[in-house]
Amino acid sequence: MSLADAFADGPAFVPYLVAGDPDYESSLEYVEALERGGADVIELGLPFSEPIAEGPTIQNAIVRALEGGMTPERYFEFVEDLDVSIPVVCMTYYNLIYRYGDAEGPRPFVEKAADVGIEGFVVPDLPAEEADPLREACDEFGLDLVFIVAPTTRGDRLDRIMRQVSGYVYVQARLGTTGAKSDVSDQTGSSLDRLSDYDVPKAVGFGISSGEHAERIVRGGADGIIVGSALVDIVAQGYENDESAKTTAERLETLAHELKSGAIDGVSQRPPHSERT
Amino acid sequence: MSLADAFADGPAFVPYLVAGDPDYESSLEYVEALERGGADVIELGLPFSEPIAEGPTIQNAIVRALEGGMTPERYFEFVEDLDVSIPVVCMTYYNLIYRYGDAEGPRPFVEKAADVGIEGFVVPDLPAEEADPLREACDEFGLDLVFIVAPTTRGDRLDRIMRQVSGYVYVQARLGTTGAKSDVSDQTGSSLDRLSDYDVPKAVGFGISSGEHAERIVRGGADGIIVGSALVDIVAQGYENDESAKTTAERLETLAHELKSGAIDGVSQRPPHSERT
Amino acid sequence: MSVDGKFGDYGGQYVPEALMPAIEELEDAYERYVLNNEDGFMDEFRTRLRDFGGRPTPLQRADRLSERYDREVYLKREDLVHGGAHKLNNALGQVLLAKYMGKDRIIAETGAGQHGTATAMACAHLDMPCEVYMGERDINRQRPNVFRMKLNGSEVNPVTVGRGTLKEAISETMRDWATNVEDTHYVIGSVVGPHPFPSMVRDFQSVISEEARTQAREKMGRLPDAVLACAGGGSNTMGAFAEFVEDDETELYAVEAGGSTLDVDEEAGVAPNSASLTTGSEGVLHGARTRLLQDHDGQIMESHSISSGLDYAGVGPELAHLVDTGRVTAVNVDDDHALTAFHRLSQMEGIIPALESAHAFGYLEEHSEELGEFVVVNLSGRGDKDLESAIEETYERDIDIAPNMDEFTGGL
Amino acid sequence: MSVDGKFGDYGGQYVPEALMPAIEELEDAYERYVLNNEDGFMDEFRTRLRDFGGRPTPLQRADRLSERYDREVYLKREDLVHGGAHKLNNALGQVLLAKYMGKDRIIAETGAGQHGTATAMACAHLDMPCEVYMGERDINRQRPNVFRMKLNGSEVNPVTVGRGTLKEAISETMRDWATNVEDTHYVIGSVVGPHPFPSMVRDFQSVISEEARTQAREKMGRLPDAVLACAGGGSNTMGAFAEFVEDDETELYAVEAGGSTLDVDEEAGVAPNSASLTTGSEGVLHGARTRLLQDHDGQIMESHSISSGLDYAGVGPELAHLVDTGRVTAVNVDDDHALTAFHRLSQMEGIIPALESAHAFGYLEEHSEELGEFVVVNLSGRGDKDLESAIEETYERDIDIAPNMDEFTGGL
Ligand SMILES: Cc1ncc(COP(=O)(O)O)c(C=O)c1O
Ligand SMILES: Cc1ncc(COP(=O)(O)O)c(C=O)c1O
Repeated sequence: MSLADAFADGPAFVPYLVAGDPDYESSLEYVEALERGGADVIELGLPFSEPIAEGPTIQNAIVRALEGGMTPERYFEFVEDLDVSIPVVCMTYYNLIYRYGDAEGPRPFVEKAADVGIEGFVVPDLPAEEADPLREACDEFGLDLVFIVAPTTRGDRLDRIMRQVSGYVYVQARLGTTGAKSDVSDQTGSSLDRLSDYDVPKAVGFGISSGEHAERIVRGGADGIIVGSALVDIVAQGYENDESAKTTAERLETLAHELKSGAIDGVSQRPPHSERT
Repeated sequence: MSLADAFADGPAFVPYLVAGDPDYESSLEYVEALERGGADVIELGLPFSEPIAEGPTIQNAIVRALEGGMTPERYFEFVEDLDVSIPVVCMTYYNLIYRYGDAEGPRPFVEKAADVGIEGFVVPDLPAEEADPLREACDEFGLDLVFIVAPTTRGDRLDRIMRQVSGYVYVQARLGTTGAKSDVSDQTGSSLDRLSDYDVPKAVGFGISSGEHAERIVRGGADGIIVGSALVDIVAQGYENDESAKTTAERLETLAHELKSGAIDGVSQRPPHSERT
Repeated sequence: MSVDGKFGDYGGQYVPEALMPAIEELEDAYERYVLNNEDGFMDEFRTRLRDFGGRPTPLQRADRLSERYDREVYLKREDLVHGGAHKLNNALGQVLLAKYMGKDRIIAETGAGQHGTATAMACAHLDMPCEVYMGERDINRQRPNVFRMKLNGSEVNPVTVGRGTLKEAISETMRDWATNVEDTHYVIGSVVGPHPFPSMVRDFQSVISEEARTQAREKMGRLPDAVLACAGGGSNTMGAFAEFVEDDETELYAVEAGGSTLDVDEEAGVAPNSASLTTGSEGVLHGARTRLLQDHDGQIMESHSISSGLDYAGVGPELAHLVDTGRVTAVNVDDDHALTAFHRLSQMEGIIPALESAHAFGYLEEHSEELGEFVVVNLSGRGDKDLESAIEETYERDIDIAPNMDEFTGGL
Repeated sequence: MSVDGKFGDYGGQYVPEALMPAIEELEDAYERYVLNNEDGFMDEFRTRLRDFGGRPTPLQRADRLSERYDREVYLKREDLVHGGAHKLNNALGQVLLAKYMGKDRIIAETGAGQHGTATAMACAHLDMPCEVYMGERDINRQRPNVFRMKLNGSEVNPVTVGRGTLKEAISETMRDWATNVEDTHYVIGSVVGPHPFPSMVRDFQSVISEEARTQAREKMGRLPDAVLACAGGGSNTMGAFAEFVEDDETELYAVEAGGSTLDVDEEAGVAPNSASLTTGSEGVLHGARTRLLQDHDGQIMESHSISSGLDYAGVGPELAHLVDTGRVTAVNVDDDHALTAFHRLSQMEGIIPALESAHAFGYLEEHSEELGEFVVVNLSGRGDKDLESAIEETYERDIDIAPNMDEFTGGL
């Protein structure tokens, strides 16, 4: 299934986990649990040692995954081993993409990603200005390149990004780094307004942690919700409390359900004027 | 007895102790023991808190005496309490002389010293250039002012000092500060040569610690020997070993004897060419 | 971007989208105030550097080193800058720029604390609130610098994630910036990070070579045959080189920290050195493409150096480019030789150098004959901050010229 | 003596006879080299002060203090001199003079270690062997400075007699000198001691006021209304005042350490302050007649100050004379106000001052309205040496502007 398909019918629920957190086998189970919980796309983090865009929750997940032995090679195996039918988007930092294989440049990484069935990329430290080589490789191998749009992104910059984006656009709900929040930022509404003229699915992320958030976001016009830290928190708790992977997987599935249902409820509550074409 | 008288017949033995070291009563006994041992003059230190011309032995004695409560007033009482018939020379630093009484200037101190029977002064930090006020007070009250001549004192300086000196001249046997040494400096001979034209008794000090030293010094032409640290050492040992004052006094007397005898032997051994007029 | 921020393939702006507006605003401010002296910014900067910072610093003939190496050895005395290192040149420039930009909050990262203290001083001087991110491990190792920052009124925020050193502190500061871009300026500590930082920090630091070049002409009637500077991120290096880059007769040597060995332990992810120019490879870190210490996969390695100011896995993109093009020669000096040079300079010249700067003197010792008749060494900072390390590290080694350490083994 | 070394009744040469030849030799050298620039001595001295010492130091406008006190406050930045205080001006001059005199050994005393480190630096720079006497108690309190001296190749000789502080160290150094006069020069650390030291040290330090006077004219078009300097022995004081003494429009303030109180405990022989100009009386100490802290009998008292560099029972004879004649106003600031001023300057101006210098700022805080429109404060040194004391002393007090000390109470 392509990313476009995943957003085709109704609001998409896009969960994020770090591959290999806290270990390879559990992590496989967790991703599969998310699919069961209703995920439409999975953003699967390939851990990088200097994750400058992440808040503490995901930083710690990355540390766990790295200590558990996660590498780009293992990551590709992981994707192959995953028993899911939803599209997988690889979220990582540019250096790992750039360094993969013996050549400098993104092509070998993209080729390999295509090979294992990855559908697209999100690269938080790669701005549109530096993205041409990766864009070209994605085009060559038929992958999408998702970009993040921040509350501060306007005018020319927004155009430049939207010209490059494919699959969906990642609408960053607030300034700062990733991390679950107990409220939802008001910046989301105006971000979505700014994007209303662009014809690409808009998935909102950063800080969503409950079905109620999901509902509000979708009601506000989002085509999908991206949820990372709230899920990673469950993995972290499981790890710290020595839960069985099964228990953690069940809790992930439950939260996934809640989030997905929230999103669906959000659609039905949309005020008439915010209907999209 | 005047200082001149003390040097009149044969070599003078001039011991030094700090008044009140380690306490008032013992210190009285010690000075008296020195007279019994043959002392001709006693140089009695009035302790000053910053004794820049003293080596460690005498510095420590000064600390003991100060801690024992010695002050200028007590010092004068001490001299009055002393049961000796030899002349007492007060050795101290200029600040105590200068500050005594309520006026600034040496006169009150000298007056009081004369009053208690002190015969003269040695003030190691008072150079001839600054000595006029003290010299004048001494003249007024009939006291001697002893100056120290160092191995480095020559020419004009020597003249300037020798014009001021009275009682005896303190010939510093070596550079540096006070302190018992195991050998005798060769600087002594040439110092005495430089002084041979001046008609005042020459007492040599700094580092003399045995009868043999005393003998050599006198053989070399000295009219007297000044011994401080070697005697103060005995006081220190007595103090540290908790000896009775009587034992310490006996040991002082013994060493005094040895030194005095050495000095006497020295005269008889003088080579004919070094005879003085 | 009107200036592209590229040095060959290096440089660029690899930052989260949330930072791009701030970066663009900074680029604009850089062009207006720094490059075009708008509102007299550069004049005020130079005046403050002189009066507050103590510039110009001398170019001093090192008499005894000159004799030892039988050539003219001159020291550019950045150790005399207020705070004890060249770091203030940059910190003062950026804090002042932030003021011109109307920002009202400063953040900075620091490793050993030198950049943090410089920024704290500049902020106190210019009345700007300041928060400094510092790895928890570094906080424990560099308590005097932590205290100095607090005395200057700055907050010091411990960074506990990861290993708690400079790398993590930089990442954390970027996160704060991404959260507070609107009112906050991030004062980065070296010629690293996304454009315009590498160019801007170089411009603030190039006062070093501007002065040195004039002073060399005054004292020796000519330009030096060689300029040596230690290279961590490379700010004192670029500062010392910038004005000489066009002078073909002057060789430029960037002296990296060779650490204990140049060999890398890929397995453990540890490079026991900080020689990214010598042994690193191209990659993207902290906003720029440059040379890095990274493993086969592209994970950044833990670097190491006896001098915490050189202990960084990356290096400024412009410096990396100058090395690639052959204009700058990258060399390195290991911990032992740097420490020996620390003692040598202390004893022979009466100047206790920063351990960072000591690397440059270590190179001079080993290679003086290759450096021509007239050598300038950039003495990037003073060593007072390094006394504890010097004791520990000297004690572990057998450095024959070092004073007896016995009474100091318990620390100061 | 061709110059009599007297300042009114103060001064003179109250030293053991063994030292007189050395003193006379020094007088002769002082006249020839310092006063008459024989063999270009003063030129070489000034060049070395510039290149090695980092002079001229700035006269910096303190923007925030100027605003606070609503007048022009300028700082003479002696904290930027190599080594971190004005002390090098003197040490370098004397060590160089010793070289011109053909001496081949240097001795010095030190209390807090500032003069000792300055002398050690100068000796390393000029290749002279150096031994520094330091009280054992001070050695234990000032370990970083002891280590710095050793790094510079000096020996540090502990003085165990008495209470093991500066007073004893001076006496001990005089003893060494009396033993080794022929080849040794004693580099005294302030404008104290027998003639020619007070004049000579003043002449070496007067570069401070020479520069400040010119700089004041450049910056403000006129001379200051007031110059403030802290006074221990008085060398930074005399250095900051010397060239202004003839300028009647400029008031000169010597700020002494008021310690915990000006009251004296005669019984214990302790003055809990170091205010010899304010509360002392005439006497003779360490070779000169001057004002002293002494008891009724003339025994020297133990002085006290939060700043070890002011902690001395005497003061330079010339300064005492200038106070007696009314040209200089002696004032004092207690430990609490000095410490508060230390924090204030750190926070408001980004300069951590030496605790000594902080006394001058304490006076400014209390009496700024009396000081005219244009005030120069001599910032005699930097406070890096004082971090440990600042922690301890701040913790004991309730200083509202101080940062939270909790995490530092165990020391650095
Ligand atoms: C004295 C000194 N020199 C050099 C450096 C290295 O930094 P850079 O390479 O940016 O000059 C530092 C960093 O803290 C430093 O403190
Ligand atoms: C920074 C500083 N200021 C002042 C003083 C006091 O000395 P003086 O009064 O001789 O300047 C000292 C002495 O160590 C010092 O280190």
